[in-house]
Amino acid sequence: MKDLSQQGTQTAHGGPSFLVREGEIVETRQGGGYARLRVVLAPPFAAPMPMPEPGQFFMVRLPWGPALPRALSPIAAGDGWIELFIKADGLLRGEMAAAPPGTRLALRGPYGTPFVRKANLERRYVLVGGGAGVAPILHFAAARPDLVASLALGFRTPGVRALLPGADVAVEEEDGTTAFGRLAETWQDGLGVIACGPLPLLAAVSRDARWSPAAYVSLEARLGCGFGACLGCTIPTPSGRKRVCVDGPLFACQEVPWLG
Amino acid sequence: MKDLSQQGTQTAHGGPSFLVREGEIVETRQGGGYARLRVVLAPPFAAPMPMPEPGQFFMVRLPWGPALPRALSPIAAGDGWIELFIKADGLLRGEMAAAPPGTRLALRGPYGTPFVRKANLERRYVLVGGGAGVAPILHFAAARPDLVASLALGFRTPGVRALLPGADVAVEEEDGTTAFGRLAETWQDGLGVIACGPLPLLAAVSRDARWSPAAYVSLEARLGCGFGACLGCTIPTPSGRKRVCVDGPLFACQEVPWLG
Amino acid sequence: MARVDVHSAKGSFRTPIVLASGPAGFGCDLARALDFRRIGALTTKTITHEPREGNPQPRIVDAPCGALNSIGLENPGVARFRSEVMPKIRALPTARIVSIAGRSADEVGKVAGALEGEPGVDWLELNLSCPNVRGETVADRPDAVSEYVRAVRAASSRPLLAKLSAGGGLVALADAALRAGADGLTLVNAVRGLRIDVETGKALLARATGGLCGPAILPIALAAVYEARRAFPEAFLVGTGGVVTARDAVEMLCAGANLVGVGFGVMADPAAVFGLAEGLERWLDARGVADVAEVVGAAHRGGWRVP
Amino acid sequence: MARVDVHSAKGSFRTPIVLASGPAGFGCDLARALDFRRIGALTTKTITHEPREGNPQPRIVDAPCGALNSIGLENPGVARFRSEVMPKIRALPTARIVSIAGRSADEVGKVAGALEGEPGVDWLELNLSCPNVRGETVADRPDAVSEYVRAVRAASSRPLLAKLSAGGGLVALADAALRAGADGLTLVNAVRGLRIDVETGKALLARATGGLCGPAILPIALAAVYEARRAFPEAFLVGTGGVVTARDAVEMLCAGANLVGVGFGVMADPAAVFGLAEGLERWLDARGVADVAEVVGAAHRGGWRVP
Ligand SMILES: Cc1cc2nc3c(=O)[nH]c(=O)nc-3n(C[C@H](O)[C@H](O)[C@H](O)COP(=O)(O)OP(=O)(O)OC[C@H]3O[C@@H](n4cnc5c(N)ncnc54)[C@H](O)[C@@H]3O)c2cc1C
Ligand SMILES: Cc1cc2nc3c(=O)[nH]c(=O)nc-3n(C[C@H](O)[C@H](O)[C@H](O)COP(=O)(O)OP(=O)(O)OC[C@H]3O[C@@H](n4cnc5c(N)ncnc54)[C@H](O)[C@@H]3O)c2cc1C
Ligand SMILES: Cc1cc2nc3c(=O)[nH]c(=O)nc-3n(C[C@H](O)[C@H](O)[C@H](O)COP(=O)(O)O)c2cc1C
Ligand SMILES: Cc1cc2nc3c(=O)[nH]c(=O)nc-3n(C[C@H](O)[C@H](O)[C@H](O)COP(=O)(O)O)c2cc1C
Ligand code: FES
Ligand code: FES
Repeated sequence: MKDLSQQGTQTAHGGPSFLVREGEIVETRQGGGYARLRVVLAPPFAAPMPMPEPGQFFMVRLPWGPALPRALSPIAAGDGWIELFIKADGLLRGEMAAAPPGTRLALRGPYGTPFVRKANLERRYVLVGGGAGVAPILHFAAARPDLVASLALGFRTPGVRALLPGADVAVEEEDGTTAFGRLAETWQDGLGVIACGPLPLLAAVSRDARWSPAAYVSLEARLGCGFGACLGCTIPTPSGRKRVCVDGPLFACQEVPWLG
Repeated sequence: MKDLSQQGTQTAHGGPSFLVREGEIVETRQGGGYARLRVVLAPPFAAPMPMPEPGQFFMVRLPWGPALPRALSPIAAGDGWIELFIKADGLLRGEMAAAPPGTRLALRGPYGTPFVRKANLERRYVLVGGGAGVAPILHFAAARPDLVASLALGFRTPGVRALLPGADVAVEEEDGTTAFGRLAETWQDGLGVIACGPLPLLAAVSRDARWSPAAYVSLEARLGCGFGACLGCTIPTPSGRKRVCVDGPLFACQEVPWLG
Repeated sequence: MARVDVHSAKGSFRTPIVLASGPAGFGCDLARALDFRRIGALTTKTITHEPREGNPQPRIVDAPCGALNSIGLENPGVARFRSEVMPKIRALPTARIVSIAGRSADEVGKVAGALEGEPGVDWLELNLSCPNVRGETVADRPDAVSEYVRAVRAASSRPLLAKLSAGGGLVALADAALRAGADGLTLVNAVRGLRIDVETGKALLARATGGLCGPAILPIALAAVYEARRAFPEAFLVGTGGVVTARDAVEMLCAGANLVGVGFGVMADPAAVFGLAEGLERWLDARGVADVAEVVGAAHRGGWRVP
Repeated sequence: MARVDVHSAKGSFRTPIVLASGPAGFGCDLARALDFRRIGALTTKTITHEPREGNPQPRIVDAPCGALNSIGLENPGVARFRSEVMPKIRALPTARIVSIAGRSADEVGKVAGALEGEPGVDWLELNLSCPNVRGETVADRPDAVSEYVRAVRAASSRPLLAKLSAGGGLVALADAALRAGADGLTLVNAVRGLRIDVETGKALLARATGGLCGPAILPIALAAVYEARRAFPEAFLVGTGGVVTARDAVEMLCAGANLVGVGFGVMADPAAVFGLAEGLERWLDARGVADVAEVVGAAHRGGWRVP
């Protein structure tokens, strides 16, 4: 393992790392069909993990979960730890949400282009997050307050609020308000949009000519490798096929005209 | 799960049970390449588990272990708990030996014909156990002291002694003594032999005309179902093919003439 | 409660869950504690004309998400099957599919003939695809499939399933079986596989290759059933391979199976297999599907749920 | 340290570990952080004459102990492969096996011809068995296999591997490929499989069926390599399918593979794949085996360890 670890960390400039590290779930909070997990990197791997930038993701596995790793974007990260925010549903996430503290995860990454390298940095943004899509949105908001005009976060049910202290969350079940509604309320000329969430939300964002010329969406795809090699995740764009895992996950709406 | 559990426990007379129960490893001790685990049955299944008789076994799985369950014979058992004694090696046992307390196992059983229903009860026995084979031997010795003349237990290395308090164990590495050597020393006319352990030990026992007419060996086979249906484990005997899982695991040496 | 009974021109089944040939033996051990009313049919271990001992030990070893077996058709022969086994299973509250095989068309005809007068033999399944015996894997030649099926057809009036392997040429073999008089197909048998004992370098199974079963082959079995259903929209299909959960069973039904066979699952967790029909009922109820027939073959008509 | 270099009449490899065609792409992403000296060869993603977009999303989904893919040969076409990809991979410290495919013998001949002058193309691998494109799975007819191999042979002087699927008829297809001039065989491609989205009843992959890869198919690939080695004692064989650990690799070598291909493993844990050669060295050292060649095909001669 020592030698592998050295191989895996010979990455230039904090680029993608191929080492599978072990992380331990130290705390799990549940609510409204979601879970928020605090994961600390287990030694001997605590030090060399490159810090994930907002929008980047890890490829995650559990020993008894699915064989293919899954992409998960931290909602927060620091030295030797990350927090994940997941839907408590699906082969991996269902097991993760139910796993007792002390459970070990296999993590590889971080991968993907950070939001700040795709978005125009001369603008401020309404950040739109729906469901598990709030994870990279809140990570971004905390890291780059200078780029944030407002937040538009939405969920179906209120149970999730306990997992997102301090966040102003629209809950459809309470009063019919949604992330998209909040966007429409708060958006103003000159602002851009960065959105992450379910496909119908992203489609609605990209369909709306008010902001779509300055809007970006973080796409989901079923990933294989996560680092650009397997072509499991490619999508058509006007400038050729792009890989969601390395060319994204964030794309300008103009790059994905088929979405709207 | 409730309905399944009722189905699984509609067994007449404590016969084989098909219900998969959950057991929690509450304590693990390691030594000399072996492990001794205390497993308590997790509710709601604590009550209906039929008590395993010496020589019987459970079919055991871990969520991340091999897909086929493995046969393990308790070394001791009581109301709602069993103790297992395993070689700390192999796909399942390696993982079990390393699993932290709190780990849950899936258990099905008990299966197999108890030793007392195969052995002639009018005789006393030298009980021979080699390696993990000491598990059913010590279970039997504790349950039926009236049938035991002496014990002949052997291991390669001394590290295992801490797991078998009170047992007099021959250690080949220390002074060249073996389970077979102890048998040869203590056997006397009129005594029978019951042996469990690696195949060469069983072959040596069954080859020796001094005791073989009154000797029994507990066989191993790669099991599929454990309850007599799949024919994964059948062996030839003079009276036709027999299934190790239900007709055994204990066989009179006369039944397995090919062994010696 | 959703309906889970299954009806074909040749017979009915209480539930779509069938015990596949082999792992359940003759069902006798299971019948002591489990309720066969929850099972649509018991398929017996394959019966040949003469008794067979099968292959030497070891004959079952591990595989990732499954197992490899080379039992090799150990069975008591058709005469003892009739005298010793049938009396025990005749009264089981489920349908009985008796699996048969042989080294020649003549032998399978004789076995089928010997069962003709036997009460309680509801269906026959002609095992054309056992990966574990020499000279009997006839299922890779359509002409041999025809010949065997015709021999059974001539000797027996029972509804007949032809059991085939996954792999290239499936449609041609299935076509041969159906034209020769089979009333349905069982897809698939275990898939040929091998494991090696790395410490010696020898094959783990005494007979080297064996048949891979269990969840590992679920996608392979689904593809075979899907392909057969597309080619034969009206055929009666038993989908077997890798099913262990109610969700797996739904996939098999959607791919086109009328009945779902379970082999490996019986070894891993027999009570769970007897709970599959109930799991299926609950699954259908939760989605407002009134009859399991609505999901059969759904993948060929754009899904069962029209959104 | 045990020797793990591999030598054939047509070329040498630093280690027996080969990146299989597909999951590693063109190796460029991996090369940024991993040491290609530990890899015997990089097999490129399959190249066709014209660029291809592949199949629609989703094109990779779960399977028990593996995954199902239907990428469908997305690639930039041979012209851009030469101008854009070859310059990047020419300097990698490993051998390059360029995988090619086409809709006709004519097309594969053209692709092979286009690569003839290209420095750094050490081997060709003719993909005769992609389960994910229509009309190109020629590998189930020996005459078509011959025709394709002959077309490549006529256009190219490079050593050539023919890549086949597992399943019935393997020996006849392999024989056709070797007689037509292939220098070796790659066994196996992904195995045809299907998964269904139970919530809708539709196939999960946009193209319905796909190719099953990963540990689930290890026993199937081992059986194919074993069968081919038995039939062709002298053939050069790349054993691919389900290998993720050094122990799996040993099994593949013992079954008869000269080189061991890894596909799924690159997606699951790429650093582990680059550690396989070292794992193999350690495994051999611990058992006093001086050269990996001693275990190749051991299962055909009573094992590598003569006790
Ligand atoms: C860059 C990126 C970042 C991401 N970050 C996050 C994040 O931070 N948090 C988060 O929660 N998600 C995130 N995702 C999404 C997540 O990776 C995927 O949803 C992934 O598939 C989850 O894996 P799983 O095993 O939990 O669910 P899966 O088992 O893959 O299931 C995904 C969905 O499909 C359904 N499904 C699966 N198989 C079947 C079947 N056979 N039939 C019917 N339905 C089926 C499940 O019920 C579930 O709703 C991200 C994705 C990307 C691409
Ligand atoms: C009735 C009965 C009762 C039993 N009771 C006990 C008990 O109480 N305690 C106990 O420890 N055992 C017991 N056993 C033995 C145990 O069930 C088997 O040894 C079982 O195979 C262990 O499973 P495993 O997954 O731990 O090891 P496995 O992975 O099955 O390995 C078993 C052995 O084979 C080797 N092996 C496995 N696969 C390969 C391969 N591909 N190449 C080379 N070698 C391989 C392993 O290294 C190991 O030494 C019992 C067996 C029976 C039949
Ligand atoms: C232990 C065992 C014995 C089997 N014996 C037979 C048999 O006698 N006849 C037969 O047609 N199939 C036999 N099979 C194959 C199964 O019926 C089934 O087709 C195959 O295992 C795939 O289904 P599964 O994955 O649910 O096990 C056997 C399978 C196993 C595991
Ligand atoms: C994502 C993916 C893409 C693949 N693309 C190709 C390909 O382009 N050409 C090819 O010959 N095989 C391709 N394969 C098949 C692999 O090379 C390999 O034969 C197969 O996956 C079995 O090996 P594995 O279990 O190690 O993955 C692909 C496999 C995967 C998983
Ligand atoms: S997931 Fe492999 S290329 Fe994107
Ligand atoms: S293990 Fe199935 S019959 Fe013995």
